[in-house]
Amino acid sequence: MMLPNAVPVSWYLILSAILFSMGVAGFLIRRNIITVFMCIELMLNAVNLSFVAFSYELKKIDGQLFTFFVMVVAAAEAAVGLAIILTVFRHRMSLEIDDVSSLKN
Amino acid sequence: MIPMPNLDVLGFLVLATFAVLCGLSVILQKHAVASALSLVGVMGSLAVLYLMLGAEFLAAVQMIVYAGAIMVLFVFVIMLLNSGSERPAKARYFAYLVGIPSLLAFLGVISFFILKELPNTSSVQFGAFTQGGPAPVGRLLFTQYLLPFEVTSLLVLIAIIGAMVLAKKEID
Amino acid sequence: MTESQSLWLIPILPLIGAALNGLLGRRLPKMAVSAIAILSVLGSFLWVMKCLSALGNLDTPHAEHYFTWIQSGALEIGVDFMVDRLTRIMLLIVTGVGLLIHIYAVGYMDHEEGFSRFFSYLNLFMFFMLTLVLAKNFLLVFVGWEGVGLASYLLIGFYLKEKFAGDAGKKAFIVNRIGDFGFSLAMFLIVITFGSLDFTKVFEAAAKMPVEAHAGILTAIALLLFVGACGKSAQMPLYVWLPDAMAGPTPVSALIHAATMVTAGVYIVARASVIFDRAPIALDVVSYIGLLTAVVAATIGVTQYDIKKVFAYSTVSQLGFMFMACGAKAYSSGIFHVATHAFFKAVLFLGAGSVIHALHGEQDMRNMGGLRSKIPQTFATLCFAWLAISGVPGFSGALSKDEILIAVHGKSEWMFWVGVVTAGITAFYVSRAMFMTFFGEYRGKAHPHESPLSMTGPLWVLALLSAAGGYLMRDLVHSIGPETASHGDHGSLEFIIVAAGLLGIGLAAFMYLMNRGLSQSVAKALGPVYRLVYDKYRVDEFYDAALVRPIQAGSESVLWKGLDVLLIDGVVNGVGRTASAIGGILRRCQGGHVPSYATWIVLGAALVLIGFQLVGGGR
Amino acid sequence: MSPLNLMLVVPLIGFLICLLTPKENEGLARTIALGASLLALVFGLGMIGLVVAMPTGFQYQTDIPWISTPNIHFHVGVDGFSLWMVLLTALLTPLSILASWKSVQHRANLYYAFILLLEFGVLGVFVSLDMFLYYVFWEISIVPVLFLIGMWGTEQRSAAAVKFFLYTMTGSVLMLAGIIYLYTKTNTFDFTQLALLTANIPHEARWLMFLAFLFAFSIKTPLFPLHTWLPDTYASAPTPVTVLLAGVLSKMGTYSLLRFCVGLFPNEAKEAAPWVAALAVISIIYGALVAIVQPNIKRLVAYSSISHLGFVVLGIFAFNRWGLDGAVYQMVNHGISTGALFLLVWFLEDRRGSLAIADYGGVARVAPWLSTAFMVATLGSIGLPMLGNFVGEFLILQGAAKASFVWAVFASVGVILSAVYMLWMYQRVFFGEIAESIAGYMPDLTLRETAVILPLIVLMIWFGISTTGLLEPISAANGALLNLIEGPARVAVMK
Amino acid sequence: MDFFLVSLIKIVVVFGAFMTTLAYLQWVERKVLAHIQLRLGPQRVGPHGLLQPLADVIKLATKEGLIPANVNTFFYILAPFLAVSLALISIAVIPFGPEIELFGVRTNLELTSLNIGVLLILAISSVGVYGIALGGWASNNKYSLMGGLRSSAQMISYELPMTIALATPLLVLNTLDLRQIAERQGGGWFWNWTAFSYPPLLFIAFIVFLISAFAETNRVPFDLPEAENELVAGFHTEYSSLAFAGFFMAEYANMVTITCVSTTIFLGGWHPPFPAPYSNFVPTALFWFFGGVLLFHGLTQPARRWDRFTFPAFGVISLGLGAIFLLAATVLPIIGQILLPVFWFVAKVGLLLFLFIWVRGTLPRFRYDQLMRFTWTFLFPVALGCLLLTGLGVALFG
Repeated sequence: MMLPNAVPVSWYLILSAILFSMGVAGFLIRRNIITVFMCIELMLNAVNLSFVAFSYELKKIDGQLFTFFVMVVAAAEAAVGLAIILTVFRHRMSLEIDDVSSLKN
Repeated sequence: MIPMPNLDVLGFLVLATFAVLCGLSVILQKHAVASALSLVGVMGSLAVLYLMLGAEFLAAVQMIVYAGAIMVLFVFVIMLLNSGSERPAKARYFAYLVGIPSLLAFLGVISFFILKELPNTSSVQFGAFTQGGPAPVGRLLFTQYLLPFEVTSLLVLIAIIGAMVLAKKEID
Repeated sequence: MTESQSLWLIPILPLIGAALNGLLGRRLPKMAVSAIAILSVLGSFLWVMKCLSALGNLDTPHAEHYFTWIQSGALEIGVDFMVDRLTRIMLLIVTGVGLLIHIYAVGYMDHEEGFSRFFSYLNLFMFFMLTLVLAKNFLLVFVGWEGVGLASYLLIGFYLKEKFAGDAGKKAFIVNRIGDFGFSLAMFLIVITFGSLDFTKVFEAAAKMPVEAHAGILTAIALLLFVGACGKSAQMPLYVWLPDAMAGPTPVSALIHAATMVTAGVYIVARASVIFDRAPIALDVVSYIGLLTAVVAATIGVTQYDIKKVFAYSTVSQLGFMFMACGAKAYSSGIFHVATHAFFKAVLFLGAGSVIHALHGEQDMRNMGGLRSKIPQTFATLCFAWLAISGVPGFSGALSKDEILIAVHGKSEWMFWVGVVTAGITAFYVSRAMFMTFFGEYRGKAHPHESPLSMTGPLWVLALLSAAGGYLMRDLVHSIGPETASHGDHGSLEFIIVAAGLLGIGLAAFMYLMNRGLSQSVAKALGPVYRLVYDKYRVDEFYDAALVRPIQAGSESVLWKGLDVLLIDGVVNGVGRTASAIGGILRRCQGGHVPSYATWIVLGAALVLIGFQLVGGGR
Repeated sequence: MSPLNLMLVVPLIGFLICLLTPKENEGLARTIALGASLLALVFGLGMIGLVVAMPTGFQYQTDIPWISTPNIHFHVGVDGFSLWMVLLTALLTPLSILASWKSVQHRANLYYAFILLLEFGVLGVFVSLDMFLYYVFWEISIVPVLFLIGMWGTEQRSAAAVKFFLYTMTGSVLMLAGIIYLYTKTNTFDFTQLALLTANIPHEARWLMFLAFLFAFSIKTPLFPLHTWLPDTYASAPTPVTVLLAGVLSKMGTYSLLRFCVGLFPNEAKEAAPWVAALAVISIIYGALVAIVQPNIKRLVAYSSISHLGFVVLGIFAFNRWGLDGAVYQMVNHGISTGALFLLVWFLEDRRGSLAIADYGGVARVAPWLSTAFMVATLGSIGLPMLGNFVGEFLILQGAAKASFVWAVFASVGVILSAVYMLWMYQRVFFGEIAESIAGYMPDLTLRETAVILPLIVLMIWFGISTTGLLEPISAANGALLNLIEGPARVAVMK
Repeated sequence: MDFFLVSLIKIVVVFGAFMTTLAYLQWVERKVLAHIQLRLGPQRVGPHGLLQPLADVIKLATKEGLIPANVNTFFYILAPFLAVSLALISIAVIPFGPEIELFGVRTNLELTSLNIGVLLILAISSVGVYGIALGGWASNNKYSLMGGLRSSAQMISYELPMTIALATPLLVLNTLDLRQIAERQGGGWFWNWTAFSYPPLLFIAFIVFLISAFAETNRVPFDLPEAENELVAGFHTEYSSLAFAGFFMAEYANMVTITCVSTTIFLGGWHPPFPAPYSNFVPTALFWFFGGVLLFHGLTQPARRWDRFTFPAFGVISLGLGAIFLLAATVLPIIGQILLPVFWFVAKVGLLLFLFIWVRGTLPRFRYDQLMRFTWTFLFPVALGCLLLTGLGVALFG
């Protein structure tokens, strides 16, 4: 197997894109609210990776700080989101995203 | 003599493969706990990738906050609700027929973009970039990014209160 | 410039009285209330006397400036008072007659609910009326002008529980407002033309302008002022409120709707004589309207049975005479008639009030009769006024009426003759009222009793004045204005006028003393004409049908429910409905399913990226 | 801090405190609200001296950069025009709070908090000298009204609230567009600079901005075809809030018309004047005619407001000293007289629980002082001399007559009609037989109510007789405006 | 190649020592508990039951690994592995002694030197919950599930005061590198240790850390996840055989790790409590003292028959150890540089471990709500207060 001598940053970016797309795909096809939520986290992680990769590329740590903020906000989001899911579950006894469609009307 | 594989390359490939596999597992596993653990796997491999990219502090934070707090919360909630596997899906033609192809197109185009627009990115070597330690990050955080930092703390506070209010059982 | 006379005290004293009675009156005894009311007007009267004596013969007007009221740009309007010879007459009439009527009212209102409120309003009226006559600019006149309207509104509607009284008050105010509309437009034109509202400045400037042969700015001002005068002085076509205004207590009718307020129109025409003189077309209009009003009101007066209505139409008619005088440029004659009319009409109303008082509120003359012996003092005083209004020589009414008709003769022959006939009719219907009330036998049920001294006293004073007042005031009045033809020899004309009056009395005596049934048969013979006149020419009904109802119905069904609710709200809601209809179509894309939204987002993102690439990507 | 800033801050702090008070304890919230609003009034009164001495320029200015890109400042100040609007707001708010004293039980702390927020927003609108800041305050003032109507309103409150909101938002969106457009052309939001800079904007752009502003303010005022939100809103809002709506919020429209439409685009305003004046005249007559047939006291007064505000607009677009002076003077006095009227209507409503004229009758004999106060307010509203409105109406009509006599003629018809509807209503409510339903339920004014209504009546009489104290600074400010419009400074820039 | 070789040696040594420690820690615990309860504890296998751990291992390894019906097999098996491997990772960054030079190779007495060691430990400890939670959930047993839930909630909750208490000394030490942390506390008396600087702030932080550590390791009085009278055995109810051993080991490994961390961060790491020349002889003195006591005791007052032989044997070993340390302190510095720091380190860790056991023998268990209230309303604020005050102190005097 021929391995390259070094990994360019763009590979990291592509990895990020792949992970992001997988997150989106999960969002599209999954039906459990919690899983869908986790897919969002996956997307955030993918984006974080690209931030860090760019930080490396540019040799500036601002990108890492953005990642840091993303993480903190994700934590907040998870807390609130899970609380909402709990409430939803309490009211509907279901975690199926198809059952939660009050927006329809 | 077997040529010593470049650890940077090998590490990346292994971790990337692991991350992608875990990612696939996240979206394909029937059970939420499996997805959650797979997600932890993604996060772990990403944490190591961060290390390779010189973001030590972030790697640790990734583990502490993401894997150690957020995902534990997820697992906790999944267990609390004790939800079983997903029901067999109703046919979601729209999402499958439109969404997935669009997504693939999106991925293709963006990869193309990355390769086309960034042809000469620097190669990643472990230890080549050392500004990701706690000290530089902290310094920047408390000087240039102080306001966002404080705002974020406020956001977190609000989120805590919001989560408590939401999750509290209605007394009456 | 003479020294200050503190003219402001004249209106302020009644205002203080009004405030005291209005704020505290309910807690004060009646004695104190009447004392406050009468003393304030008495003080005002005495102050007028003092000022007038100090001011001498007023060769130049005496003016006082107190403070700037409104200043905007070049327009400065002060609170300025002025006394000239015209004001002098008005002051005397207003305070003098006002004082007497206040005294009278103490007796008349003795048993009424709202005693203090009544005197508060009455004093308030005095304040505004005195402001009106003392004012040195149009806007201040307007203050008094609206103010007396307000007082009139309040007093007409004084009997709160009577719906009719409230209606009448409202009607008076609104009709007056139509007049005020003219007045205020006139003011705007004056400001635009002369840049000021001050009498001195305006009239000085106006005096320099030529007489307008065709309608011009002065004509417009004059006509608009006259519209105001019509409203206030109850001229055609705005006279309809005055008969209704009789719903108020009788002293009010006497003071406001006979002696003082209604003559404000004449006052303002006389005041603005400089302008009217230069607007002959306006003068003609004034004459015609005056004449028409005199005739119409007189004819209506003939048919009425309500004693106060008769006198009310008589007032309208007499006001018509005053305007005829003004139309003939005989302003001083008009004012002269204002003065004499104030006396005798006050007596008529107060006497009528005394009769009503005696009969416990009965106003229909068909239920009276033979009261001559039962309330002799009232009868006696009323006789003075009767003779005065009928134009019997020796009484003041004759003096002023003669002057007017002679002046009219100088303007137009046919108007003179119509005027004479009207004077005859006047004599006729007043006599009719007298005969129906005091002669014959009593037809009512109540037990008449003579009124107290507080009522008869003022009656006697006014009765004497209606006899002699004309002679006392003739010179004062004639000092006002330009010399009129009245001083010439008009023996034959005077004879005709007196004869007409006597003829009227005689005819009335014939119909109501000698042949009782004759009036009925005449009425029957005239048939529909009589009905028409009896119904006051159905003017009220006409207004109701032509103005009030269309406006109401139009406002309600066309403007409000049609335009507002249907059209504008319809358009607004239609926009809303259109939006929601479009939304309804777009809604199909919004299944409420999060994944489908996500699909849209992904599709969009892919399309954007691809488009970006196609367009040229990045660089 | 200047008194102006303090005045702005006090209601805001009061708002926050009120929000935090427990909702069971309505006494605490209302005391705080009353205290805060009175404090604001005190600060407002403290500014009179300096502003009256120098009415033409902006006093008590504060100019702090807020957002750097785009260049938005916290720039506030008062001149001889806005001061009176500010004081009117500061006066009516405590009265409104005092009027709702015992009647608001449900979520009282929120109620009072919203009233204070409303005061904050309105004050901000009147003192902002930065267009963007002005817009922000404008929006702030809308939100509490929405809630006040939606939560404590009467008949069909949510529909009315939505209607109000949609109308006003339509206007403010256009306004925002205008403001942004203005910024793109001049690169500043600062009013004091804009007044000179607008002359450099291309003609068509100026027209567009002018129309956007005109439309927004016409809705707020409101002017004839855009007025239908007003009766619904006024009728549905809790009456003490209606006091503020009619007394103060409508002034936001007229104030802005004068300050921004005319102040920034004088040429366009002049060209458009006949059309706007025509609409104003239609408003006057239309409002009056519809008021005549209203069966509901509040709606009647609401329509009368349309009519009266038509006068103000007419005065503004008469484009001369008299008209402008009268318009501003009328704004103040209309605030007072309409405020007084709605307060009195509220007292009636509070007793009888109804607003239908037919439910009343003979009140004058049961409650003489209430009737007297109502009479004074009524007379003020119909423009009786010696009460404040007369002076304003007179000057407006005088100005209108100078601009075009026909306007004055038609507008004067409105004066007649005002007497018709007001007196008719007064007569039906206060005269006649005592309606059975009110015989036992109509106590006379209480001490608190007297304290609410007396200041307004005193002010009505005061401004009717002693006008110079108020009129001189207004006139001076308007003179400055007219100078700015026609004077050398602008002409120089235009070259 | 040196690097790899040295690392390999270190891994073998450390891993061996660590595993032995774990095995014997359990023996020690049983012994100590027994004596606290006036029993003798394991006695049968080997002298004083010294071979008991070996017997246990053999027993557990030969037992049948039961997998209950309807469980998620993958996770069921994954859970103990996860638990134990995560518990073992942390030890890699703990420094046992200073940098030494042996046979010309300079190396640190630790497996790996990481400049963010503290963060790594935090990271590992924060994911440590997965093993238990997963095991509880995968067992398909409601007791297990309850145990797993409790444990995740408890560990998330106590992680906060623990992290904050851990951050407090970092303010003073100004580094995240565990080696530097240890080095900066040395060279003097014990009051140079972090636990004793800024008195009493950091001592409070130390106590808070210890309490949280108890909770983090699910030890009494915080052993709610395995509370036997409520949940049978909590999350490992269904486990047996090696899987059970995994959980068991994980618990003790965590204990050791966390005591190592506290020693390093709060108690000066490998540094003796007073300066070097004298402290070098302390181990010898101690060993000789204990050796003497054992000898004397075993010979004169043997409690049982075998004690006559075993106690003197232990005494001789102890005397020998003392001699080795004497040699190391005097003539063989090449050994001394390793042995002496390790001795102090192990001594401190041992004391702390003894504390763990002691507490287990003494305190009753919390109720669940008390547990939660305790951390959120007491521990967390106290830790926060310590952090803030220390920060203030550092800002003012540091």
